[in-house]
Amino acid sequence: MDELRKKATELLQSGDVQMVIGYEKGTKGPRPCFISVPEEAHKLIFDEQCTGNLAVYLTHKDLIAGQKVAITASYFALRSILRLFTENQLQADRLVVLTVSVDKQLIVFTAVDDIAAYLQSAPVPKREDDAALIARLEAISREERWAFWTEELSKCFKCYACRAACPMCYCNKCIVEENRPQWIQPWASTLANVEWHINRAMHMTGRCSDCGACGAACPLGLPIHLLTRRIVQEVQENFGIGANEAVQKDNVLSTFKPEDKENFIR
Amino acid sequence: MSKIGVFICHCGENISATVDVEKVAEEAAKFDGVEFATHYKYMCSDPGQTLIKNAIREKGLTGVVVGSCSPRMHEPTFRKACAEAGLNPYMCEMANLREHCSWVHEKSEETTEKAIVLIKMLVEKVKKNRSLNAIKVPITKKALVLGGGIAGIQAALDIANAGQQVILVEKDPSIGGHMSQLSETFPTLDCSQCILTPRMVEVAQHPNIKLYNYAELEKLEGFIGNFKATIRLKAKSVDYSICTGCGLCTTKCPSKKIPSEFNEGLGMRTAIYTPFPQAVPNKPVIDRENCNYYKKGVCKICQKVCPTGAIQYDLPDELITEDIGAIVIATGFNVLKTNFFPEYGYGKYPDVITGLQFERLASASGPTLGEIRRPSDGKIPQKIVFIACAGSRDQAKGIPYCSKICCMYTAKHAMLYQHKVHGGESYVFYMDIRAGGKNYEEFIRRAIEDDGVNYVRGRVARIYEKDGKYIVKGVDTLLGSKQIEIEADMVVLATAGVANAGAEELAQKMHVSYDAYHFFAEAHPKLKPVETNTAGIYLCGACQAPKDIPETVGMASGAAAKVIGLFSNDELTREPLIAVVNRCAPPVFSTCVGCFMCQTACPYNAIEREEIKSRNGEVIKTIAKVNPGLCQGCGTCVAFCRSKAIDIQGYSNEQMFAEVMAMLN
Amino acid sequence: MSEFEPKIVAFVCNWCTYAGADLTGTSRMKYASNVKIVRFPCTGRIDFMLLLKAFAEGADGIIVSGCHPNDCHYTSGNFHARRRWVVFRGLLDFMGIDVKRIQFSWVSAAEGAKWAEIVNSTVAAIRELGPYIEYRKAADYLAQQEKEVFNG
Amino acid sequence: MMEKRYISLISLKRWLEKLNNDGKHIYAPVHKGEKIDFGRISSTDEISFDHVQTTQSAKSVAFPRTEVLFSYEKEKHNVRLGNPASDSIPESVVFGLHPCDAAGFDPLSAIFNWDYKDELYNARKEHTTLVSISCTKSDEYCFCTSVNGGPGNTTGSDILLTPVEEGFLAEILTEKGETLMKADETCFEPDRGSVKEDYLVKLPKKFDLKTVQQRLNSAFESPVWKAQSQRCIGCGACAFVCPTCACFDIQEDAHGDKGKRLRCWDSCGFTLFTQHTSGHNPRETQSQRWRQRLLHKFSYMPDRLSVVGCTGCGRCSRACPVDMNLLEHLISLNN
Repeated sequence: MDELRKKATELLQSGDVQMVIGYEKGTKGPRPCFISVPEEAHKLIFDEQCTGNLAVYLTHKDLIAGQKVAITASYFALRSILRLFTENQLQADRLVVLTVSVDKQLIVFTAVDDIAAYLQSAPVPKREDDAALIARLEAISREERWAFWTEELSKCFKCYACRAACPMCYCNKCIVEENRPQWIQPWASTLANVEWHINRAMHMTGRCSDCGACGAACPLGLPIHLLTRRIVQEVQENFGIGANEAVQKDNVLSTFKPEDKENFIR
Repeated sequence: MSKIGVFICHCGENISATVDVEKVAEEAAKFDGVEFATHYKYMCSDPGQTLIKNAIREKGLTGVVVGSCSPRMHEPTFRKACAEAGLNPYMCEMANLREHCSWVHEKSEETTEKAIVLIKMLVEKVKKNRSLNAIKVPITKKALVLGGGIAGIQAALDIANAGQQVILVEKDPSIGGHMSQLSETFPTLDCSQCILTPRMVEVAQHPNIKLYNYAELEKLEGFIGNFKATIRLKAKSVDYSICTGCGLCTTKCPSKKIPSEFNEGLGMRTAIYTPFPQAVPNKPVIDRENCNYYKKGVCKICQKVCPTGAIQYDLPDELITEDIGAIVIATGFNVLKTNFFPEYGYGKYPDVITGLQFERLASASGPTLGEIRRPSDGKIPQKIVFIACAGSRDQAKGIPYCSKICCMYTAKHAMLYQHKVHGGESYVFYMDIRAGGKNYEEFIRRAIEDDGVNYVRGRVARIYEKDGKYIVKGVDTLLGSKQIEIEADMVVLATAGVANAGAEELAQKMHVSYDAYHFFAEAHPKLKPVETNTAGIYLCGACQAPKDIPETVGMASGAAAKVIGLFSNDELTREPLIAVVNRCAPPVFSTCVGCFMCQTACPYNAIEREEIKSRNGEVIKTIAKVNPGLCQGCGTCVAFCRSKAIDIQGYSNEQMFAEVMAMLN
Repeated sequence: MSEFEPKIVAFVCNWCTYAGADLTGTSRMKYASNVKIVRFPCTGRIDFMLLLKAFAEGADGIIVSGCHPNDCHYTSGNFHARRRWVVFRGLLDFMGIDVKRIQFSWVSAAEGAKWAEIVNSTVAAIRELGPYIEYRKAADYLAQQEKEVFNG
Repeated sequence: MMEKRYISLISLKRWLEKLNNDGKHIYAPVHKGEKIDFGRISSTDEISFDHVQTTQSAKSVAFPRTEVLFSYEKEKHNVRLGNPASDSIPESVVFGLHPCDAAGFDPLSAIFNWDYKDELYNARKEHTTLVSISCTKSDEYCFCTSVNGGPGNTTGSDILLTPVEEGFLAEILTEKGETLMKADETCFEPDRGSVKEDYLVKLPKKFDLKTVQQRLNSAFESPVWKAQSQRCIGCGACAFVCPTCACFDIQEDAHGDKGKRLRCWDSCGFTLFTQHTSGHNPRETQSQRWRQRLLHKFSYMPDRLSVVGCTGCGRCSRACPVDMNLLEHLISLNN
């Protein structure tokens, strides 16, 4: 951590960057912070608890305001950053990406390709609980799954914390706000919520970092990140494209193979 | 407020026999926004169309729904009728009451009910229709032909003879391509150069053709009718405006040991050279990699001997740009080299050669002046083996396809050998003989029956050297897989035809698709064989797949016809059923966020980047923009766009949504 | 009680399946009138939301049909669509939405008989499954308001 | 009016069951996964007494997240309107809400009545009785004592129960409360004289409301908003869990010729909340929206409606995905 603070101080002092996006100690756990002066770099922390996906801030135009910034990125945030590059939302010369490896080494990425290489070599953080819940849902009948999801999603009140917390949800007009035609009923009620979450998940195809920020952000604790998780699995299982690869691909859904699965098509 | 007119056609009795057309019209009249609804015996007839036109004028209709046959049949008819009455033609929609209703269901209330719903769907759709205007794209009437082989020559001549300007770009010092290397051509055995050289000269002299030899496409921008091509003219070190092509330099050049590309390495050339005597243009270039002056800084003999002072060592590469309306790709193919075959000695046996090398040996202008002699010692081979499908149809070599020309030229080679080496023995190992084509099968029979070529059906497992002979081990599958061994003096491999090195790069440069083998991909395997997916770029010859000369020439004329057709108008007129990216007032400008995932989904490279700039030129936002010249209106981008920033005219989100809502409510 | 008549929406491409269905008509082959066709330029154009909308608005079954692989009028729209449906089906199934109610098919312009067969077999299959009330029930927020006042 | 009684836990449950049997809809804190939130109960065993705070406030009993204002049906040129039957609103009891939630109905009622008297809100509120429970616990997010409230504050409640040994001190505060008690008065015993304050959690004041309000009066252009809002990701979680947030959007649920006009929750934190059709957005940045949220609650509402728009329940801070801690920000404004 000292190394991280030192690096942040150095970057700010030298004027290499004007802001460091990182984590600080919050009310109960770590929270995002934005350091603009070297004197405040001591606030920075980075440990296993720092799981929030800070990449979400990179597309906040008011916040970035044309500045060159540095970001301390978790494993999943690195994936999101790669994806944001793929989608033309970031400029390599305006961003310094830092991370701390499992063995506590500070890593400063100098090229986008290095991030990809790091992701390939570093262990993927595990989320056992989610895997167990997905397995449980797969084991029950379709009707029971529908009951589970309608029960859970009926609670959703559409605060859109899931959307706001997601680095990939940077559209300036979300599909749910589109009303000509009104694809998704924008109010909160069971089916309207189901429609919203299906859209959210579908729109993540090949883009999702699988960070789980959407689920973590939900004030009602709904397991909505399982939906995007499922999408990641579908892409892996059906197209053989893992999340690390998918985020670098232009578009998983348009890079077809003639031999793609079609056993469901008559 | 919509004022929709609904016109139900009886189609004689085709519709009215099973659908209660009166009731459909009656119900349609009740729909919100429907101003007028009626039915008539034949809506597509003159009186029928007049009925529609009068209603448009008298009732001031804002939209028309015709309930009749399939829109694939009469959509143009009714749209035209609407236009004649002053209604925008794209404000007319058709409900398919015949093919999708009356003809496929029995007479019943349900059938009439379905017809009513079909009408309702289209009424709701047409309410969301917008007036559209045909898209006009201006056309620069100048074609770029890439590649000066027989394909490019034919295409260039056809276009030029139709009175249009052509720029022909050839990467080598001379045009002519592979055809100029061939000895005789099947199935007539006429001399290749004899039929080709006049064409080459015609190209050089044609007032409508500008030839750039020793040049390559550097960059391509723009779209159909409006391309901008940047061409790299490689430094020739010879000022062509002064050079008379006397050839003195090439005779005096001291570097004489450079393997000649034209002779497939079987002969030598100098560092300043013209590839072959009939080259067009018949002026030399200096091969800088092999020239003493460029290598060591001394020599300059050519400069000293040149009577006109045309040699200029410091001429650089030159980049020129040309405005182009259409492009024909005719970059040809190549053949696998012998070192691709471990089982045949990895290219280390000098007398195991490719078919193309054999062409040079058999050619009167070749290194042996047309005598079949072994490259190693110049002896005449008494026993020769030809191996067909060397690489082709071989999954293990990654070339599952048939190279198509090898059966024919192998037969030709064996035949030429028999003609030239009296008493010689020739063997052809083959998998199948594919001789589809006019007089082709007869040609094969002649080789076997008249010239006594021994055809062995089977594959060659191995070739090895023993006592100055090549032992060719194979099986004859027609004789119960009998092992056979031939002690050959020479072996000719009919190596697979493959895409040119750099084809992939060129395809990417031009944004055209290519297949798994790096051959350029046609737009449709049956119906658009000379088009590419990029409008305005056409294909011909072996760059699309291996093919023989007549087929190449036919395809080249086909591509030329497409170009001439395109150039026959000053503007390209296209249906406006294309995608558009929304634009809105500042500060938002567009709901497009510029992720460009649509770009990867577009099969036509129709999606471009547009920079929205502030007054002082600062880029505020980069968004997608659909090029109306390229978009074909498939709508794949629309379904991909997360924020719904792209929509497609004629099948818009609102239109499709309205149809579904109307059907179910 | 009369037999349940399913409402089925067919989303088809203009160049293959729509033309195929035209051929069914010109060949005068009969099929069930439960299916109504919405014409798209290409299967690549079909937005997955339209399928969900159809269910929400009362469809009991859906047919999505286009050109066979390699036959797409636009070269690759159907390949894109196929990938989309793979992921979409997977997600729907995971959420307990009845993917048996969505029939995907390739019907070429020459396959008039196949279109009739697809329609009839889909109608029969949906008739077997019954009306898709389960899904529509979730749409009725008035019926659920009690439950939803405090959000479940 | 104010009457003190005692009720044992067993009697309390019996009383609630009686109310339930009478057909009243009873909403109470129940376990929902790992969270505690309000839900309609069918058995008193479901009720949680043990939590600091429910995820959501009780406001949706009177201001549901999605509400039909009217329905319509088009017939060619005519439109038929249908009004929601306000007489079908059920008699409801919210049980077990904390004083900060009960107090939240004051600002909410003020908003829904300051010019137009909102029929639906008032009807729902009228049909609802609030039976609150004083707080014996708090956490780091609670600050009711700093915004005129307290763990045993009676504002807004019809009955306030304070846990005392084995049972509850019941303060019957309104006629509605009394009527409810009388559904089975046998459950209520005479007051045992417990001193309420002894049982309440001690929650010291964290800031001075007057000082904060004064500071805010001159803070419109302050750089503090930008600094505080950097972290904010612009979701609506804080607004949706807030007992006093009342912003709503009007939506149309159209199906062909039929449809309904709906009122749904909205949040001033959303970018689109103030965006005009022209593209212009008067509150363009998150800092402007954050300023609006604070000023609205702590300056505009006190000024115009004479009620503070915050009850110190701390839900917004608990719900925030990025730890925008309101208390922390108010303290910093105070200093």
